[in-house]
Amino acid sequence: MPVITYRDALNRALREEMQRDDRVFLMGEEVAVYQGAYKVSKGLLQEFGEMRVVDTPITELGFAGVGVGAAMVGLRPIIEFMTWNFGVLALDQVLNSAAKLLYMSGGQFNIPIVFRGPNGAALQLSAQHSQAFESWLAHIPGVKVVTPGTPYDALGLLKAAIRDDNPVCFLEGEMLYNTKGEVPDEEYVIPLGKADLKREGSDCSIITSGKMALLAMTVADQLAKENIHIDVVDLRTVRPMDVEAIKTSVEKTNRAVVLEEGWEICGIGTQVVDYIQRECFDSLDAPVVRVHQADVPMPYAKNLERAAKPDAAKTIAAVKKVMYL
Amino acid sequence: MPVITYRDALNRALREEMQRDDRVFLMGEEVAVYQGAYKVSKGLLQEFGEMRVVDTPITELGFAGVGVGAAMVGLRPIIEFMTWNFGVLALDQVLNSAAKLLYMSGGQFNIPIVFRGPNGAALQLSAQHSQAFESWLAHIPGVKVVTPGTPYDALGLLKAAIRDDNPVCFLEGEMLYNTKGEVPDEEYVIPLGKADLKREGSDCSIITSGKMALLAMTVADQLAKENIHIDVVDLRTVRPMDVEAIKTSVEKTNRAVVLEEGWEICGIGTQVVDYIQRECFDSLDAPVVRVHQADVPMPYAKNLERAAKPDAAKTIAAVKKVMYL
Amino acid sequence: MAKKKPESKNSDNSDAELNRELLHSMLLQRRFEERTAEAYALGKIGGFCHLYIGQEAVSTGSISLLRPDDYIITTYRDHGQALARGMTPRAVMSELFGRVDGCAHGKGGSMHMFDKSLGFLGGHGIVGAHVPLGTGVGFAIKYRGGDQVCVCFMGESVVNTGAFHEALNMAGLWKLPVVYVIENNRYGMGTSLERASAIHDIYERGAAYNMPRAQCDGQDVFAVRAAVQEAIDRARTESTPTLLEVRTYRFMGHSMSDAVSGTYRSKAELDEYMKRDPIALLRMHMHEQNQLTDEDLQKMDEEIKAVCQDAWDFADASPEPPLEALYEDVYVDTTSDAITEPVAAN
Amino acid sequence: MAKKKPESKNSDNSDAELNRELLHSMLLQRRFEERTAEAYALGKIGGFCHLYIGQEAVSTGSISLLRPDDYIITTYRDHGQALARGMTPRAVMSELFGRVDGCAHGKGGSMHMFDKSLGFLGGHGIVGAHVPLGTGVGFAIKYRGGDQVCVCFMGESVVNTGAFHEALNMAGLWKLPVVYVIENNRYGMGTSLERASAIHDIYERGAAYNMPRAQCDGQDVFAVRAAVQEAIDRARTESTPTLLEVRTYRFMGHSMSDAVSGTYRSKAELDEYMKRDPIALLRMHMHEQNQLTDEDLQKMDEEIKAVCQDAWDFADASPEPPLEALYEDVYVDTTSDAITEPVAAN
Ligand SMILES: Cc1ncc(C[n+]2csc(CCOP(=O)(O)OP(=O)(O)O)c2C)c(N)n1
Ligand SMILES: Cc1ncc(C[n+]2csc(CCOP(=O)(O)OP(=O)(O)O)c2C)c(N)n1
Ligand SMILES: [Mg+2]
Ligand SMILES: [Mg+2]
Repeated sequence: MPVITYRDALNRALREEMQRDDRVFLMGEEVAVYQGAYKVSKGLLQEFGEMRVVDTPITELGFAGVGVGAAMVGLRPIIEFMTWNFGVLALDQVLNSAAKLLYMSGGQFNIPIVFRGPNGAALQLSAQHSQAFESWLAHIPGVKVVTPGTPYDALGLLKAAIRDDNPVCFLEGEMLYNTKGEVPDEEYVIPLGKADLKREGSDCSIITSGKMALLAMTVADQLAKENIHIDVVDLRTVRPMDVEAIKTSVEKTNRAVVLEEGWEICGIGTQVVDYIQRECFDSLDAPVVRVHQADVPMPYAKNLERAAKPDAAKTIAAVKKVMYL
Repeated sequence: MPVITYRDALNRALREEMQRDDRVFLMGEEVAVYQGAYKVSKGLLQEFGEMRVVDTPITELGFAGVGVGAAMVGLRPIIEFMTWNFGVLALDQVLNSAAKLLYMSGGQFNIPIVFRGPNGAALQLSAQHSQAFESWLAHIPGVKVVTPGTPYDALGLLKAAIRDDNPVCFLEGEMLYNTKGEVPDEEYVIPLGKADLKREGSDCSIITSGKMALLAMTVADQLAKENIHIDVVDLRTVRPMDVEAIKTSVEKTNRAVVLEEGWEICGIGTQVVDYIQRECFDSLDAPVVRVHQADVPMPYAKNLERAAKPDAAKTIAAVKKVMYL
Repeated sequence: MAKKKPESKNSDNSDAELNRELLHSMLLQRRFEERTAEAYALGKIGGFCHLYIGQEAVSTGSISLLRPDDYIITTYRDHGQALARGMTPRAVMSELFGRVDGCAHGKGGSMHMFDKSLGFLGGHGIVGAHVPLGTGVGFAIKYRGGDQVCVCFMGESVVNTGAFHEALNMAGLWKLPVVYVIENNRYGMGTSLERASAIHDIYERGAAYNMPRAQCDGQDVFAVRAAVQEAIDRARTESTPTLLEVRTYRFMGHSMSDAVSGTYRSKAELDEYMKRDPIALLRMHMHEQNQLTDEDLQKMDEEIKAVCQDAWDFADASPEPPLEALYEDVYVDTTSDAITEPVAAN
Repeated sequence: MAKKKPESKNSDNSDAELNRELLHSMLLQRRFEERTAEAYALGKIGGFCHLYIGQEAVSTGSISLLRPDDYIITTYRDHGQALARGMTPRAVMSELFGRVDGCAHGKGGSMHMFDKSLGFLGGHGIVGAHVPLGTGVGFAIKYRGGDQVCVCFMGESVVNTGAFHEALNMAGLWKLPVVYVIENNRYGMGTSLERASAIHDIYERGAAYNMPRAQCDGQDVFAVRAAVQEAIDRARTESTPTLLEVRTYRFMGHSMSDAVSGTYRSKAELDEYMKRDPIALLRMHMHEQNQLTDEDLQKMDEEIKAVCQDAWDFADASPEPPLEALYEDVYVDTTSDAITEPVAAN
């Protein structure tokens, strides 16, 4: 199978969906002339013109709302936040407009919109540019929240998100854009809400998603050498969450580590824990252990940043803890 | 002891703290001439003048930032959001300025600010005006999050919040302003981060906070008639959360219901569940059951709204479920 | 950015038939909301409820100029515009009563009236938030190459919000066919314009966005029509937005829980403004022009009152939404597989 | 809203001693950032790093007029202003290197320089967000009845953000002593002013907030000083804000990962603007006035280079922050009990 980058996978998804449906357009800061702050939209302006690939002023709240308005009357906007850190300025439009309009209007106005952009920390970007927003977004009924970890997932899930008739928040990993993976040339779409078992093993489950799935696979590979076999459940979509997949895995392994990029308190992992204790109470041999960012704003200094982030050592320690090793 | 309303308790806290420290001022929409949208600031303009009780234009993001800026150079602002539903527009200033400036500046700029206002649903205010924000706010390292349920707690906690040298998000209950309770005439301050055991019982714990504490007490009173005795742990502060109090209670009762006002997914209750399964794994006789708002935007129609909200019947059912009754 | 003088036939005030329609529209809103207040007092309506009484010339004047395929978007103070656009009193009253026959099947309530078939895009509760939405509607019109317009109504407090500013800059930059109608009723809740905005001729904010702008009398339905027509023409033919400040006044409190006068405005001020009741002004004009006899008026009023009574009765009889509805309309149930063929935008 | 003509002695360009100081300040920023670029390339600095090269007349011109008790707040493009305010090259470079001797002990990095003792309030990374903060500083000054001013620097893209609009309306309404300095370097990342703002003379946005406003040449340090002095006087003596548009240009890419020219601006355009290097202009002026010999200049430059080398060496030797620091500075450890006595604001 051809190997391409996560960036190119996203680019291909955008291109194919824009070719397929001319109600689809891309709007955001630097998406057109500059070809995207992270070059995800490379070539799209040239192919689709400036009405469908639209550079905006720095007005996240404004252009998110422009997207919702356009969606109300039949277009299918893709709104790029240069990063989700800036998307926080637009949360009112995600929460109070996109997510609620269908309900408030008694079913009249569905909002087929995708809000997308990089989420979470990159390298030494410091406190204001390093945040992971999945738990905030997943809290909102009315949106779906997607967190692809590999090029294959990125392509298939972005296409599904664009075709979905509901608002979808699509969280990419800034550190993932250059990562590579196998992606078939044929068209495919990955349904939202389905987890993917990225490694099979019967000793312990690691439930995770997004960029952290890569870490989980590394950890699984490392632990395999110690003869510890990990079931890596990559949720891929954190809302709706694939509870069946979590249940199946934990009932098999009886032990779970929940691995997430963001902060501890009310992080996305707490919801996974809640599902596990609720659905697998009797199967659990140990309390679930969570691995997450240190509960502090992200520091700039390299050593502190490293210490703040989830990593293989912390994840391995968590696995060993739940296995009482 | 004198009995006063929750509103008057808050008003007294504001007045006493403004008398005590003239760096403290109140700013927000309709706080001055109109005496507060919910009359919490009644009389303060008259007593303290328009420099200390400041009406703003409708600019939540702007005046929240004005508060943070004033706090950077030594004032102690109290920023009122008419409701936290509008505070969502100001989240960037709460998250990226108030919460992070101390860290980003290497300890130089602490931000002694209180963001306060009603949180959660009232009656038939519909989707955009009925939201509970505790889990979003509690996610943020660098802020404290306080949710008083009674006049006594409201007064003592608001004074503590104003005196705290860190940013504090103070979530009041719109439906609570008219509720009454005993409040001593003497001055007192309730330390942030300490739960209050509002009822004692050994059959089951209800862990809750804010407005829901009242519901939990009603439920406890009702169940007492059936000879079921509930330990009601009112967290009062959800960040930092009093894990010791949760642990003590659940180790006593071996069963827990977590009751919260807001939405299910990544709601504040998930964090409680995580603490319980982590700290009390071996004491638990049943999975923790959560009671929360239906996972939908709040509907307007009276019957639907009633069905959406947590109530006594749902809470009692949850208690019976964890007790296998 | 030049301001053209009004000249279109729509500012004409001599067309008896048209004037009857305008009067009817305004009177319907008035009578309907009088009943709304009554129903609210009886507890048949809950939550926040913001009456439009006193501002009817703005809704009627503006909306009377629109085509069926144009769009309207507005704030929580939306009953008047909904009725002016042709939503039935039954549908609006049932929504207020929280019943299944309401325009949003009881899920929206007073602040959230919607009717997709009429291009009525709501009823929005977060001050300022619908201005980007209206701007996005303008974007969609231009994207499709259509000649529709979107009229975006708002209170004067909205001009201080960030959302307004961000949206108007884009509308000015991209030349979108949107008419921004500021209903300047002088107060945002208890705060007068002068205490909230650094400038008081707020239509001048348009200059910051290179946007044509004007100010007009909002109690005179003809003045509203003249100003709005100009703006609509500019939007339809030149795809150019306009910022229009319509000077009006609300005769009631901010919402049902707010006293009509006292704290922030005096009884004397209110009385003064009430002398320019938009309905009375139109009625007087029609009398002068011999377009309306007292009997005509009485008949019209009675018919309207009957319609409002019918709306009340209908709403009262309409069932509450079924409990299953609680979980409906959170998501639409279309999976990616449902779309298999390319679709064209135009 | 009248614009006064510059007349203060600070627009005087004949004071040799002052001119040397200005030149020194600008040259220090230039040399320091040249080393910054070098260190970045070597991986000694990480994350986003935005150089100020080409804009030094703005920082130096403005900050040279401030009192020690005045305040400064700015964006992520903050090295120049930090140095101009007197932060030591050692403290700034150590911060860039993420070391414990940095002005934020390595926790902030390039975008977040802070020094409380200098009234230097940071270094903020969310575009627009620091404008309300600067406005709040103005509020605090007025609250205390002081005569300080706050200078709030920003890029020209900021004028399109909601935060800017909300803040400036309050500053205009409440008459706060803030000088808003727009460093209009013509691009926000890859987007030119003309593609982002509906108007191009952006100081005119001040009209929407009843705010005195002006435009000046940002490559000429004397022009900057003249315009800023006027604004400072107005803030200090009349507690009135000013919106000042300073026309400048950045000679480097937006950040270290952006090419200097190519995608969004041509090499030719860049070359044209680089002819007006603010340092060269001042140097030429001083030469003409016989205030600076080539030897003087060379000596100054060598001293500055030595200072920058020292900063580098110092930063390189400074330890990484201890790991315990990870959990410090999230909260200050003051409980409510710590305060027991009333405290006065003045
Ligand atoms: C962002 C936000 N802040 C505050 C409110 C509360 N609120 C509702 S209406 C209103 C006043 C709006 O005044 P204006 O725009 O003049 O409209 P009017 O009510 O006069 O029609 C306020 C403050 C809100 N709904 N949204
Ligand atoms: C709210 C927000 N949106 C987007 C960004 C990403 N971003 C960082 S700098 C920048 C351009 C700012 O341009 P300008 O204000 O002109 O300042 P300059 O960089 O030219 O100094 C952008 C878009 C951000 N930091 N914050
Ligand atoms: Mg108004
Ligand atoms: Mg710029």
